[in-house]
Amino acid sequence: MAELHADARLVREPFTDVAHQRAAVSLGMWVFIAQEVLFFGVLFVWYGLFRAQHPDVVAAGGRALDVPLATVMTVTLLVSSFTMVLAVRSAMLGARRGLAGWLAATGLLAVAFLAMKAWEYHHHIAAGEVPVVDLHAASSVVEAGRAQFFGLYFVMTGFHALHVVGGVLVIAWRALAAARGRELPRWTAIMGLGLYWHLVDVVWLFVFPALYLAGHA
Amino acid sequence: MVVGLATLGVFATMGYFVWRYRYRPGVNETGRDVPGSTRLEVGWTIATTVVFGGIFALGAAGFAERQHVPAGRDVEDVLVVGKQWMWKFQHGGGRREIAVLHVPVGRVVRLSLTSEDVIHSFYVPAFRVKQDALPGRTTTLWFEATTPGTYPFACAEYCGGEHSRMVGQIVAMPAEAYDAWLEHREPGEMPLAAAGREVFARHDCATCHDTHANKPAPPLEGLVGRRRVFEDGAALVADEAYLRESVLEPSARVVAGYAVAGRSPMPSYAGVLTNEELFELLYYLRTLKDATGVSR
Amino acid sequence: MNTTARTPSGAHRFWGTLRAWLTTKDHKKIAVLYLLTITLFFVIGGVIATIMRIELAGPGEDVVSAEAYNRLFSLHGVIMVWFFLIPAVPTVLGNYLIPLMIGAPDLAFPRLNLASWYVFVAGGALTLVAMVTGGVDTGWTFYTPYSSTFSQSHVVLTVCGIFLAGVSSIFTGLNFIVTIHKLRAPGLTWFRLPLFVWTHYATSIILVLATPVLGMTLLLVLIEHAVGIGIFDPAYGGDPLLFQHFFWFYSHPAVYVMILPGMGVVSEVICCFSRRRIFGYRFIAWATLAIAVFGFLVWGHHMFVSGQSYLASLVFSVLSYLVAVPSAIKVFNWLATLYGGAIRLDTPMLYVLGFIGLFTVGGVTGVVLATLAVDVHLHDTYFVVAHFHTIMVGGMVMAYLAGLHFWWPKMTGRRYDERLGRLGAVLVFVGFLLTFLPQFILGYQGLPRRVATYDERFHLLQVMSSAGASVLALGYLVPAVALVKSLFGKAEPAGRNPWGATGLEWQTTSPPPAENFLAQPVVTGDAYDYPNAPAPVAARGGAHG
Amino acid sequence: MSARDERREDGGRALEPPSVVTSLVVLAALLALTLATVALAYVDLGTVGHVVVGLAIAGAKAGLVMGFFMHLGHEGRLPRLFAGFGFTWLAFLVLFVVIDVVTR
Repeated sequence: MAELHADARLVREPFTDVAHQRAAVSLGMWVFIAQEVLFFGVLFVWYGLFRAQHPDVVAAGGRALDVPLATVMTVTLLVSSFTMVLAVRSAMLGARRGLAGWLAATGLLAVAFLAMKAWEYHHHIAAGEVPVVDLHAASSVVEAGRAQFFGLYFVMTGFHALHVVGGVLVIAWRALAAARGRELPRWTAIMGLGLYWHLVDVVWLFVFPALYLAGHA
Repeated sequence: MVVGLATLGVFATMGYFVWRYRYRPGVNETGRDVPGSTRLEVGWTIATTVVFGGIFALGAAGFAERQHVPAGRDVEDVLVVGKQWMWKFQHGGGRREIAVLHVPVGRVVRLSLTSEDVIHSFYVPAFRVKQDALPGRTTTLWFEATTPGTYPFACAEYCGGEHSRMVGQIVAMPAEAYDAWLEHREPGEMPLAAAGREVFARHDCATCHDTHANKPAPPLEGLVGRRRVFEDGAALVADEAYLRESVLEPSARVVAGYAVAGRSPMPSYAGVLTNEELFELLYYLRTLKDATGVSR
Repeated sequence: MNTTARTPSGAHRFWGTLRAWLTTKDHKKIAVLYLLTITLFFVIGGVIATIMRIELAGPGEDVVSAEAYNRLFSLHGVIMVWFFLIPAVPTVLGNYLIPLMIGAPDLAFPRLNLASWYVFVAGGALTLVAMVTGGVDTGWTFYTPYSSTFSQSHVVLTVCGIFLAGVSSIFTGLNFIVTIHKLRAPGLTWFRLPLFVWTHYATSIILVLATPVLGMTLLLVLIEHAVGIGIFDPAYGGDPLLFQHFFWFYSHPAVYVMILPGMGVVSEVICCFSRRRIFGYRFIAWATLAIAVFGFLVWGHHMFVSGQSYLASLVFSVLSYLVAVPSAIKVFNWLATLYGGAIRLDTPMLYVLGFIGLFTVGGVTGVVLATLAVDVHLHDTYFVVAHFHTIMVGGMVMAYLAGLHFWWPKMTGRRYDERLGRLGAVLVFVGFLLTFLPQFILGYQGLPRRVATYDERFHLLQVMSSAGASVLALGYLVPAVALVKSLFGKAEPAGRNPWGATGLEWQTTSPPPAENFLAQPVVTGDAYDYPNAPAPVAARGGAHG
Repeated sequence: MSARDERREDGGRALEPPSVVTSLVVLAALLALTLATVALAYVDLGTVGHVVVGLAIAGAKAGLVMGFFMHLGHEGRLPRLFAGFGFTWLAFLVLFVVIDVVTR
């Protein structure tokens, strides 16, 4: 087993040693994650009520979404979570170049996810699949329902995508810092970033079946 | 009242302790060392819970009474529509009014409340009743005036600019006088059942809902109060809420034998009927209770 | 406090000092930054309240139009709730005292602490911009569809401001939770903690678990306002009651965010000035957690007449009584703490006695409102206004002032004029009663809240309430004068422990050094060991008795 | 429950760098579950069946990510407690909203 990087310079006030700092950062991140669960939870409550009341609308909406593309997006995020684990591992072992490399890989996968998302948005907007501003202008109940479904779709995937964007920015910043390499980043911070990134993954794991897989069979 | 006594009790105890155990140099310089008493804690926890439980029961009983119109009473139905910033009323007998609501003394008045825009709340302090009027939904409220007179009402849910002027008066009058008042209809005011029948005719409902031929929809005579069995085996006794759902969301519950490909063949009338039309239609359907063959 | 230099070469030093303050990671300085910010918002909210009370002294649109009045009460609510009541005790007193009380050099994440202040200021600035450019007229509750579709005012800007204030709250709560778990001094077990720390722990849990729901809900209102997505407005196929569920899932627990830290202050002060251990320490600690948890399960009691289902109303009503039980337990324990004490009526103690009295009034009127049949009549009337002002102003603000006076010597190293302090406490209490007792009666008589104009029959009581409000406003000026005056001239030095209090914060110097303690303190005994505490040092100008 | 313990408390293995082999196995499991959930979406299970299956598989995947990638399995009691709080409080929200909507 390789040695844990436990240099005293990694420890920041007011902590006493690396284990202490790690435990605090981990707890802090999990408190943050609990908070995010409720933040996204609101959207899933909305989704659940909407689907319970209008199962047909959700099914029809789900059929308008691109399942193969979304499957690729899911795989992309899962693999990026794996590369993030390796980035955290490199940081814990004090392997600076490994850290920079795996962070870069994670960031690129995230950008690929965002590119697919952008393509998907573009496609739906071009097809007129947008939340309609005025329902009374909708010519039929079906059209009105579809507008509502796409309201749900854009809001749920949009808030997720915003979280991805935030993650990409921090990952890029950390990757650059590691590549320049004047000072090794604190691995407790990389661990925190990793927790955040996996959380973004977890949210998508629920968004994916909720929206994309609702319309088939 | 219990709560008033509780407040006085706390104030008195606090005042007494503060005076009795005030700091007096040479007499009372440090506090007694009493860390606590589990028996006391458990005691006052149970006592508080019991008292609160009693208050809850009283409140819930009073609330339950307001949920349903007492059985066997004559009911005057009134549709109440809130809009920024006025209250509009439509009586079962057809008369319409704004900002003033005439009601008979000694009869139960049931209000069906809805809103054209934002949430309002119909509040009559003298009758101790209040109910929000929501857009896109109908809520109900009943009261009974026992003494003739005028009683102010107001909007209790903040609804924008002129919210504070969204007020008016209930005029409670003897039942005979009310009946006479109800007969003075303006041109264009029509009893609700008749108005509802017009809605029924205008949307060609009878094309499908017909008693005599083998039509694709269940007949409507005597529907209210009758047990309905649905495609999925569930059943309920048809009431106003069920009628409303059937008009707005026909596929939500389809009566056994009438489904086509698992859905109702009837289109949804949500967004097609206005709130008033829906109220009139449902009022009319309720009058079909004992009728036969009227829906043609 | 702030050492603003005035010497000729001082311009340079002034900017240096300012920069040091604005980049500080010291929790004590951040607490002072919060104190200044929050005081500013309290003054703004207070001025708005004053204009409202002047308008309400007459039944018509006498001073301002109905439109303007709607904006005034909305801004009063928004500013007071999110920029004063919720942050005040945690971010000022909690920020300053929690590390001191647990024997830590700082909070767990000092940078996050500073960031939370900046986010708070940004949120406040957005809200003030919204206010200056025309305000918002939705009420602080933002009920849909009025807020999401109909209101023409600055909903978007205000919502963004509140969202940022929420982010700041979450940062603070997270920081407190990790700090209390991870940075307690050796020997400081959970049941040796001062109750002030317990209440802040419970508060932080609420902040972290409730605020994200508000954040997302307000963002959804914003999105619906912008494009109409059909979540809350029935015209777009949404459900306005869903908004109310989400909103009160946050906003009811938020009430406990306001009051729990105040209860922490009360527990500290009442022991110190009774010279006694707290009565039933563990029961108060568990009651604190019980309030925090049950507080999440009662939100629907704001919706008894909203069209919520009958069953839901029954369930929420039952649970509302359950949350009232631990609150009652706390009051009983405080009273029992007075029993057998040696009670000194210094300024903090006067505020605390006022708190207990008014909290009781607020609590029992809350029980009245939780009673289903009665709430139907009283809901959305002045009775509700008076009820929550009794909890918020009579409770939380009194506790905040008690805490500020109690720890002022610690924070500044100076003592304030005791006579002025006591005068302030009495004026605030009397002014409060004069303002809000008439409002209870108004509500019972059926006056709805949020009305710019009202029927002539309510006139007399409204005038009485406005008159009381002027006493209350005067009352707030007195402690401000007393505290600010102590900073200038030859105020009496406080010494380490002027009140003869227990607790780690009193063992270090006043004000404490940057690292709080020169040596890591070790705790060996329970909190509130007043039988063995040093004697209080009497201030000049105020004899005990 | 002394203060000393709680400062550094973890499950004992939290200071070990994550294992590459374990992580690869977890990734493989996640990808397999992804394919399974997509495939099952095209099998007729009825709406309720789809919701149950979709939720169960998503929950299993989330469990894998949290347990291994987010090393919740290696943590002490506190991070688990707070992870639990998030979901429990969400359940409170769902429960009471459903009570209202279903019986309205």
